[in-house]
Amino acid sequence: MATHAGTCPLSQTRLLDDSFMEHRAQVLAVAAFLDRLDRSRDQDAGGDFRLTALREALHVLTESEGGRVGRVQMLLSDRDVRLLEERDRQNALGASGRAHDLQDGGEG
Amino acid sequence: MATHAGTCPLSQTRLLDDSFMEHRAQVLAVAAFLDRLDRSRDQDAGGDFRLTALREALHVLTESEGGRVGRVQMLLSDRDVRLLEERDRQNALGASGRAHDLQDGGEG
Amino acid sequence: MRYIDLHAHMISRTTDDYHKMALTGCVAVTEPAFWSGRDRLGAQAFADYFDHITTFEPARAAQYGVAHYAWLCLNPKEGEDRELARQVLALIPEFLSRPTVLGIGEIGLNRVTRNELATFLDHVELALEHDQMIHIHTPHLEDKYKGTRVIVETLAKDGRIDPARVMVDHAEEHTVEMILDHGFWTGFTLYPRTKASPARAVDMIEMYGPERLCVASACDWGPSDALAVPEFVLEMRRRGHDEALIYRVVLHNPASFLGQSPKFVRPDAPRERVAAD
Amino acid sequence: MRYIDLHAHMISRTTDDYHKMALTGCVAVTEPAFWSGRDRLGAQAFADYFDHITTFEPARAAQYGVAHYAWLCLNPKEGEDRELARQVLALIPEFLSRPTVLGIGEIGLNRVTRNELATFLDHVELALEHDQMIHIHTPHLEDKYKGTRVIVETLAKDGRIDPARVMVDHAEEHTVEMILDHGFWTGFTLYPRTKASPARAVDMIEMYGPERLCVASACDWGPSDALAVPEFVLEMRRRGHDEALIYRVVLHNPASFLGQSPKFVRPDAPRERVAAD
Repeated sequence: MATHAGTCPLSQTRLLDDSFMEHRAQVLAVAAFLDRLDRSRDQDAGGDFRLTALREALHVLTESEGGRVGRVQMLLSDRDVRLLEERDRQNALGASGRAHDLQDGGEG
Repeated sequence: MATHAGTCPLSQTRLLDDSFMEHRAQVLAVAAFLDRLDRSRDQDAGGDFRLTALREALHVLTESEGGRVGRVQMLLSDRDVRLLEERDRQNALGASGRAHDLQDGGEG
Repeated sequence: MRYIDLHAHMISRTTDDYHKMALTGCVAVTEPAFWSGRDRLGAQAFADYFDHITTFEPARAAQYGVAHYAWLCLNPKEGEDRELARQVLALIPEFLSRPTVLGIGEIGLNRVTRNELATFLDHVELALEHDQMIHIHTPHLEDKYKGTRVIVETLAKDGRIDPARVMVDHAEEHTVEMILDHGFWTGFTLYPRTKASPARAVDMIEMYGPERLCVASACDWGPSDALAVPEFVLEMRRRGHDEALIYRVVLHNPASFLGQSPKFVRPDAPRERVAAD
Repeated sequence: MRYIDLHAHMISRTTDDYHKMALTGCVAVTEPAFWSGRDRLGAQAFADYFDHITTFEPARAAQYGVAHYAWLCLNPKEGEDRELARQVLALIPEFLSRPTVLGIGEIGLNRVTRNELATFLDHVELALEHDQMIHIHTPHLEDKYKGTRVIVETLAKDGRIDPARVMVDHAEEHTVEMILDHGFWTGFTLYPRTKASPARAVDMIEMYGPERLCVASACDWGPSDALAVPEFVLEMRRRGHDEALIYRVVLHNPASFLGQSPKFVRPDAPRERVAAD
């Protein structure tokens, strides 16, 4: 199920020895962020596409199939490759509302 | 379902505006770590309790109930409160093999 | 914002760190005795350490207008060695009278063994005998939950202990409630990767309020940040909390706890204390 | 380890950063033209910017033994304004002959609009007319996938473009394959939070090999790290990769790409090049 199997020279145990603490802290940080959103006085982001994308991305982390980063990246991408007629804003936001309507339809 | 509801003064939208990018990057980092473990030449950590605990913790991130940090912390804890007769090693490792045998049995 | 860093292993830090701490508003640090990174060779090494953190460090800190205080003990990482513990416990009393020593600490548990608990209890007896405040280290990571429970339940059963004179440090989400519920002061250490982050410490203050809660850097020779308390202040401001609440957590609270020692000179004026309470 | 930082907005950084880059082994930086944080007031501001990064920056870098080169363009964030683009495109040619200018860049797309693509294509024409190399910015975050596809597919259709003279930068896991498959050079920018981390860049080198891959800091006025390339080197060593592979990615590869400009003085001796190939 691994993509590019065998391409990391370190053993799994060594990877855990070196990096488990760092990723443990990241998981706690994300858990705290989700709890914080729950505790927010203004529950105004129910339909926020960033939150939707984040929750979908967290599901990818529970999947056993390799290539998770690529799947998370695509969940956080606008997959509609058509040009915008006019610029709506200057900055990217980290996730796309458009992608969820089109799914992979824009890829053709 | 939120625990301590309403205790965060910022709105959800503001929390996303301020911190979405940071947590997006953490999710990508964890995804990359899982992929890296898959790609490792030595697949020697199948039964490693750290990896088991990490995978369980990632499931907590997909739960809708609040109090996720506390649950992740307990997954990453030795819940057997009995004293060790002798010290086995000096350093903590970030997760416990003992906890999984006992589940909450040690809490009484 | 003026602040107190209640837990900083300055022996492991450079003078530049004192400088930056002073620039960011630090008015006082307290340095609990802890592990050097490997086990010390014997009792004399502990005496030398106690001497260092009660002479050289206060002088180094004073150059930047930072007050420096110390807590003394044989630390939990070395507490397994009962014979060494007896020797070190015997030499602590002569240091307790030094002008910057606030109490016994950071005592506690590491891997939560029988010997560690015995050494911990010996230190508690010493503190009671000499009417000293206590600063407690709770174990790291997977050992934190059980170690905190053992410590809190053991002390709570002892009627001689005034929990208002005990700081239980390194609290996290799964231990903060049991510490507060028993009436102890509770510390969050803002230590990257293995303890609480500034964001998570703010979360816990939002959830439990500021009563008996303090934050500290726990900076030492490992990956840590001497400016973690100002980072916490910045995070509190980003999170929309008012200055009075921030002041309470980073200055008033630690000053109130530490001020129980007659040796501690409170950096907050009496008028400020009334306003913060 | 000597290295080249192929993408660094030094106009936004302090001289201390040049100093630290030199101490960590940096021998050359290349500075693509980019956005200042808000839109510039007009064409003259661009001329002033081009002058700055071809006079003041090379001189500042030289104080630390770091060679400084530049790429010129109207950046993608301002590419929506077609009239401004025409004015800026008209003044670029007079700067192309300056001794440290390597080509046109970082051109590309931002929100992936019709006007941005038109401005991008105008820059490509300018590069072809003047036989210049091209450095390409791919969009950030949710716009990266579609923007990279539009850029790569547009250029691949144009028979006049030699992909070996084009660097497509800011690649991530979901865009690296399509860039490599079309024969372009591919860059990973090690920029906290919004681009690739050192660890993820190492992952991609493990998966795709070092051929036509480079890394850079993309340090600018935002949260970024002028020492990101040495951080990458450290991560490569931790991951068990040998020095020859690291050398290849941080020095030989960028030198091979940049060395296609006669103005670029390769910091690697010919003998080293043979060894690395």
